Amino acid sequence: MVEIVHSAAPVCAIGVSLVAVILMLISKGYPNLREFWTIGASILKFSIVVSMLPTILDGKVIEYSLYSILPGLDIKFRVDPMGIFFALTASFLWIITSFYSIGYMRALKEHAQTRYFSFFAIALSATMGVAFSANLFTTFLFYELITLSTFPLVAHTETPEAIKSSRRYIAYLLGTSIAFQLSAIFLTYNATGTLEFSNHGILAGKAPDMLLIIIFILFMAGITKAAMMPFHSWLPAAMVAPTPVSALLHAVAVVKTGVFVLLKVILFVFGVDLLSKLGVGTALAYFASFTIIVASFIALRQDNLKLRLAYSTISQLSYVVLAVALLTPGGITASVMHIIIHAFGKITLFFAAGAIYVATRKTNISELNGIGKQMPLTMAAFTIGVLSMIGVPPAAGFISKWYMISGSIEARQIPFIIVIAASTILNACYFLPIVYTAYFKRHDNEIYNEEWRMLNKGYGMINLNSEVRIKEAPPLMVVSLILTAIGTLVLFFWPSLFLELARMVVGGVI
Amino acid sequence: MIEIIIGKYNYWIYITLMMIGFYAMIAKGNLIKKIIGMNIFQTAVILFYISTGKVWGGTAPILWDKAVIYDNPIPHVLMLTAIVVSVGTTAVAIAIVIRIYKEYGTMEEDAILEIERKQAEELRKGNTGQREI
Amino acid sequence: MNIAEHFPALVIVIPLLFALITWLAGLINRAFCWVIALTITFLCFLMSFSILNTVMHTGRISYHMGAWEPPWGIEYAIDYLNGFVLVVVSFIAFIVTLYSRKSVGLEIDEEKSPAFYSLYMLLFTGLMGMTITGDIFNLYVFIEITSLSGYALIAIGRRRNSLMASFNYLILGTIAATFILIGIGYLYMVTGSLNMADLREKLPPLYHSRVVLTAFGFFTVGLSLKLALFPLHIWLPNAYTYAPSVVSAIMAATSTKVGAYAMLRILFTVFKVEFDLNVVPVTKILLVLSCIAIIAGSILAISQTNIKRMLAYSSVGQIGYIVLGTTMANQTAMTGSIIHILNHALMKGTLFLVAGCVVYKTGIEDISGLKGMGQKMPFSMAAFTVGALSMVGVPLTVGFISKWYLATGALKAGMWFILPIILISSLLSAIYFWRIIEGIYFAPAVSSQHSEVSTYRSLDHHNPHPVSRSRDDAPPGMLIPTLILAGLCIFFGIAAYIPVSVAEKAANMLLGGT
Amino acid sequence: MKDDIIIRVISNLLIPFIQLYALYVLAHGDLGPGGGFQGGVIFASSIILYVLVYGIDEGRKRAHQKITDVLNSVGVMIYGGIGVVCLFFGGYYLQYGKLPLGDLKHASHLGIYGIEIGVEVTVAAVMITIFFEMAGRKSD
Amino acid sequence: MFNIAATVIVLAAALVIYRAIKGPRIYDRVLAVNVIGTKTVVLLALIGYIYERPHFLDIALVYAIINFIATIAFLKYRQTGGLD
Amino acid sequence: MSFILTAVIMFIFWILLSGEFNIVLILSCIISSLFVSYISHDLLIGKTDIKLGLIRTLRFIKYIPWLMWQIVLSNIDLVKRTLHPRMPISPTIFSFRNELRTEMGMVALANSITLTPGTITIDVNKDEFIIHAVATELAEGLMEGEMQRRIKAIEGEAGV
Amino acid sequence: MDIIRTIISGILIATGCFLIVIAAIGVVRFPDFYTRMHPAGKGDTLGQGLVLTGLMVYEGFDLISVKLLIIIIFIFIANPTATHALAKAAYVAGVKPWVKDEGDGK
Amino acid sequence: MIDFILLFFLVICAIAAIRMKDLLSTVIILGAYSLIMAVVWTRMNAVDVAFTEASVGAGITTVLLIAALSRTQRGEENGQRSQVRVQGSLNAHSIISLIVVFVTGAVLVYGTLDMPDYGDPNAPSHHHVAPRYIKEPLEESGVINMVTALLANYRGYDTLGETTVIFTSGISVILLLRRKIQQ
Repeated sequence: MVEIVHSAAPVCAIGVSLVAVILMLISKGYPNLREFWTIGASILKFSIVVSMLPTILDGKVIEYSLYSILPGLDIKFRVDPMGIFFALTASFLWIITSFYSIGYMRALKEHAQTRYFSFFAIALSATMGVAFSANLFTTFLFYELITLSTFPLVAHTETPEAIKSSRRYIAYLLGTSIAFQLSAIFLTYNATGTLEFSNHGILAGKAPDMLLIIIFILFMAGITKAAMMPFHSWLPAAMVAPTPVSALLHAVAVVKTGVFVLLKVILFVFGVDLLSKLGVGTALAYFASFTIIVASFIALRQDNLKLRLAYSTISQLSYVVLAVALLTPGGITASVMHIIIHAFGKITLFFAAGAIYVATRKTNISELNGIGKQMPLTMAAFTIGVLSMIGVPPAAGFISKWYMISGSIEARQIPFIIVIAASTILNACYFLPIVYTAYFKRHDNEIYNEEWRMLNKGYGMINLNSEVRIKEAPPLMVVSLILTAIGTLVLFFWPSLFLELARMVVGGVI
Repeated sequence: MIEIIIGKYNYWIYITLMMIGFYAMIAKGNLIKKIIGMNIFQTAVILFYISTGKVWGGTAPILWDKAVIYDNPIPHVLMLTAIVVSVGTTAVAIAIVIRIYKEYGTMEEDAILEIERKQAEELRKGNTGQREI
Repeated sequence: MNIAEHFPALVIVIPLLFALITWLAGLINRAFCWVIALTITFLCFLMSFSILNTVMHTGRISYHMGAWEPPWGIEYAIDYLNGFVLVVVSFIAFIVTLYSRKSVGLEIDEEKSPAFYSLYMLLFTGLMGMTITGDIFNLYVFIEITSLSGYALIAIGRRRNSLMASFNYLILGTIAATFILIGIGYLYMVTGSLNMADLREKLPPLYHSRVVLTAFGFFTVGLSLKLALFPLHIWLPNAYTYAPSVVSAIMAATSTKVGAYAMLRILFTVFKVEFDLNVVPVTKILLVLSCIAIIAGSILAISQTNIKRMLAYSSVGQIGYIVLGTTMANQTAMTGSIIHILNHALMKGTLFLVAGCVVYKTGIEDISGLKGMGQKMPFSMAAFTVGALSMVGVPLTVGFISKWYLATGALKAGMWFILPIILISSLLSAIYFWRIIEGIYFAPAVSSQHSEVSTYRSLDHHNPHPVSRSRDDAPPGMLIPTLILAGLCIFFGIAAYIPVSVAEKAANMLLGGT
Repeated sequence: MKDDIIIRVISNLLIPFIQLYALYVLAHGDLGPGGGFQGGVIFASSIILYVLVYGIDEGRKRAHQKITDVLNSVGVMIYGGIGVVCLFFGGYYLQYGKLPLGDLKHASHLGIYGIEIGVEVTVAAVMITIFFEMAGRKSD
Repeated sequence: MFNIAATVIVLAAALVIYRAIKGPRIYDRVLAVNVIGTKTVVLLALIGYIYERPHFLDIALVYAIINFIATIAFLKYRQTGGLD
Repeated sequence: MSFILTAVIMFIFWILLSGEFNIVLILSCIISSLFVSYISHDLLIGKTDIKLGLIRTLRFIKYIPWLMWQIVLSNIDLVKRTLHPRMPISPTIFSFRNELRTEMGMVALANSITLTPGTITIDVNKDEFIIHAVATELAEGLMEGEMQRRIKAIEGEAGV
Repeated sequence: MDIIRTIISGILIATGCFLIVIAAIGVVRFPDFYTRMHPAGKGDTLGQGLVLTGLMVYEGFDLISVKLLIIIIFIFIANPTATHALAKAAYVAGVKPWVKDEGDGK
Repeated sequence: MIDFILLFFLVICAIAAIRMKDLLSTVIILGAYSLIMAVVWTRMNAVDVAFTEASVGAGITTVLLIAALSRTQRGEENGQRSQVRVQGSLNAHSIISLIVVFVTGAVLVYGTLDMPDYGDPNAPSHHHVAPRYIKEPLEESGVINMVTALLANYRGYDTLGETTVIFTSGISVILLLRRKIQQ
């Protein structure tokens, strides 16, 4: 039995950004102070998370029971390897995203920035909550909180299109989680009498197989944040959000929470043994494969950069699901690793997309001719991200692909190797053209100038005579995207910390 | 069978009365008619109650030297209350009807519903019209 | 005399007497009315709290009116269930009274305010009386007091539609009350008793008597009419829509709840659980009806354009929840049902109070008119959001607690199909509330699009200008009660053990436990 | 209607008797049929008769709106008040036996009499009020 | 004796009810109801004697005193169109 | 004066109705009588001279037997007409001059007319009586005016 | 003595009942509203009077018969008044009396 | 015999009352209904109830209804125009109502089958609490009218409620109809 340490640190980690929200609201009129709180909170949070790391690495688990609403409905936190893994990723990326956001928001002079940063902070808090949750109820609670707090972010621009998309966003996320996830939770509670996560699952032997399968399906359908195929369409729709939000949604908070919860359900509610006995793991894996391939094909057809990234995300998330569905040590390692690796890679890509937008107001790939020369740093980072996505060394993506393949072999499931291979090729097909366009195509200056003028009319920056030079985006943005790109590389060369954590996860559940 | 009829026929008459009133309450379009139906309905129920208090050979429940059997006084008491309630309800109903007549100029449910429907339609038109502007 | 011993009587008599005094005081100075109403509702809240406290310590209280022991005289029997409902009713009434001053000042002619407050107090008295009494005929009397005052209060809505709404309510309410009266008569005929506890003892041998069955049927139909269970809900939407805001709020929050309480009383105190389960399939019928009510209420709510009407239809659905919990006859679901009495009172109270605030400030009643209101009335709209989330059943709000109990109760009873129904209705309520919330926060204010007809005609002078986005929230007198209720929506969603501890005992008692 | 001599004279003649009969019914509620409610209604009918004959304005002079308004609630207050008084004397609510009016029998009797008065006052006042409000002019 | 008398009166009332329902004018109806009212007074007195309980006379007295109010109200309504 | 008289009449009326005597009832009786005469003493007695009123009442009592006899006659007449297969009626409306001076007298006459053979008072005003008679000959009988004479006699010479 | 009283009261009640029945027949049989008022106004009043007098005789002299007397008096006062009220209502409303031939109704 | 005829009258009057087009006639017939009802109650020895019905029926209800008519309109609208237009829906409505009414009536009749017969002295209702009310009113309440004793003493609280109902209706009417409080 693992040693349990009681500490309020997880609550602090969650609470710190909530406190920050209050401070932000108070200092509404002072943007600098407000952003100081944002940054401060994110750094503080990260340091709290890091402070917990040694304990976890010692093989201990931190637990904290915050409050019990009713018997069975506890708000309880537990920091285990997987949780700290996710928390580390999220809190680290929050720091960077905060910097990036500040740059982005200021550059575009967006409205309602206080609201933006507040909900941003709440969303992060909720993500931490999910990461540290010790039972299904706490998970569900924070899961809903993420949904609700990201809604204002998605609808941020308040244009009709944004409203429409955010409506779809909320409908999918809230709807499925109420309809399916909640009912799965009810059924689980009814079958087991508890909602606590346990390393070997809580459902084993508690209910007839048929019911278990139903519960499993309900969970899978309920956790739509993982953007599995029939419930994926909220994700492209949510692309109307400002780019930092997209980054947050796609790389960190929302979708990762989705797959994270999925992992937790698979590993800690059902347990590896039960799932392999039921045989639903393979079914899920096939399902994920389907999503991977189809989403990749759709991504191929997108011209809008963010949309292409979005479909790529759908496909990449399914890697995580596929990997864990193999139910082998390699697969689980791969899926855990892929969470962080994809996070870094995808956030780099989104940051780059945002930087391009801020600098040029362009959103379509076909317009990016020759941008690599004007924005060298951005595009360099972008390329690193792309490599990671495809799985080419020295980018981190390679590691997860490696483990995935080894997991498939362990499970003796050759079809999935083919799927991974095929998808790698597809990845390459839809990402490399962007890089190619950026570096090797010349852009048409006249058209470009014309557009530039029109685009800037509203901003009072009309400069007809001089040739408009495209500069890099504001330094805050560039710095952050470079940081994440470097992170991707670092992960490839020094992945030991995370591999250690992943191994602990595997050791716990198998 | 015969005993049943002899023993219960008066209950059935009360029920008939109740149902006449009930019918008037739900089927008649005229509001005053509804009120009258309500009165009939309530009185019939009261009648039913009173009859449950009857005892063969009993006399009115007021102490009397010559009496041995009295009727059961409880239903009487309950029904005094019920009558009072019925009067109160009737009064309020009439007051509402008077107001309705003042506002709508009619007491026919159909006509009132028609007016309300038209009003709602105008409202909708007005709303959409303004929204287009 | 030990005053606390007489609280059960005083908790009814004091509001009753002060309803009269309100009227008299109103003849002298109209400002007294509100003060009296406020003081008395608060006093009643304290008293009912003390009663509940006593019940929790000593068990069932039985107060004998006129010192006549139960089967002979009228008994006030307070156990966990009605102690709980008493507190709920008196608290909501207190909050609504606190709120009422401004709102009534706007919506009711000033010279009518004494009569209004007097009737309001009588409504309150009636509700408390219905809750506290242990005598089945006394229940009827209080039902009538409640109904009569309710009819008049609804009828004085500003729009003339309120009159017809009130008249329909009167007709259906009278049918309901008369049905209940018939039920009482049938039961009395074969038992000779009017006391609920006594009836409970005397009825079991007669469970298969056709008289008892008929009586039971009439009780069920009558009470269903009163509490607006689905096919019999037709009076409710109009009544709540056109009544003055304060009246909508108090009636939506308490009146149907007390109806539901009366239903529980009849189903589980006068009759025993065995009767409901084995003798007549009433639980099954109610189960089906409440399921339909939950779904239909939500669907109908979606198609509404008037805020209050939407809330009213949503009430129809929520009443379905309360009834649903009772029909499964297990403790968890019953707890859910009882706790939902409180929870729905809080949520609906909040929502109706916000609707009142909006009417007060802008005269808007249309949902589309709420656009951009988040800027203008941030606090009211925050309360609305809390209420709405609670209705949807988001965790940490009271709505979730009810759903949790109902759903787990349903699963315990092996009724799987309840689960989708609960969740679908949550989804539907998410749809109709989200529509509004989105409009409130993420849509630009629509400039004065509400036509004259859609607002209170006489309010036009009040705010003829387009809705501006500058902050202009309801006055504190209205805002504070609204926020209190909204806060409680969250508080009891977190500190759920407080009401649940009572509700569980009550449920246990209803199901025949000790 | 004032110009109809027969009805006016006969009504003048009957009204006092009706009123007295109303009070008689009240007082004899314990001995025979009748009581506060019936008495109240009969009393109200006398005023109604008066209004029918002399018109509503004359009627108001005899039954001032202020007075009926006050009496509306005074009656119930007498009733409820007696109950409260019972509390003060250590009894339960409406336990007349505890009133300091002699032995149980007399105390109860007087208590009952008291509440009947309350009922009569309210009923009479309310019925008169209702009639006045309803018989008001059409043009109002 | 009283029983027979009461039955006879009730049968007489049947005739009057015929008139009350048949009409043809509203006046006929009022007249008929008035007649029924006076018959009721007698009937109540007789029932009192059938049951040997003279208390019933009080009810008869009520009718005797106030039964004509409705008629006067009717007259007033027909004459002035209102009751004020 | 009228107050006391009304109270006394009321007192008597109560005693006649009640027939029960105990402290509570007597007290109620007195209070009720006073109350009734307080609120409506002007209705019953009005401003008439009490002494004259008393005399008239006595005279009226003397008049009653005659009236009774007339009523009986009228009923016999009525029975005849009702049961006669051909219904020998010839309704008519007519009026005659009002020679009475007191309202009380007019009312007495009007009601007497209503109760006596075949005639019904439709309306009375200061000038005339409007009468409906079931048969013309009855109308003529009434026109002879015996009844009015008798009522006039009750009113007395000094009628106000 | 009692027997005589009973017989007298029996006769009175029988006569009264007879008159009441006649009145009822009259109400049904007479051709128009005004004529119908005659049986209603007279036959009924006297019929009632007789029945109640019969009861008085049966009762003997005590307070109850005083009450009966009071009832009789009230009936004799109220009934013609009601009849008059009704007649007037009809007259004011312009109800035409039924006339046998082209009679001479004024 | 008398009872049966009287009940028969009641049914006839009730039907006539709701069948008549002329509202004033309806009101008048309702008066007759109330008169007969009072007699029926007297026959059932319910003196107090009959008394109440007598005073209410003769003194209040009819007058109030006439007042209502004087403030509104007298006839039930039966113009061909509206009749034709709503014919279809009206019929459907009445048929549904009839079904509801018949079902309700059938249930009630079903209930009566197990009831004690009319006037059965062995009916349970006469043996549970009633004997005390019959035996003790003089000792416990000092009155000889059991109904009054029960009304004002044993169930005095109901009567308080009843009076409150009256007060409520009074205030309601004031609230609804009073235009202006006279100074």
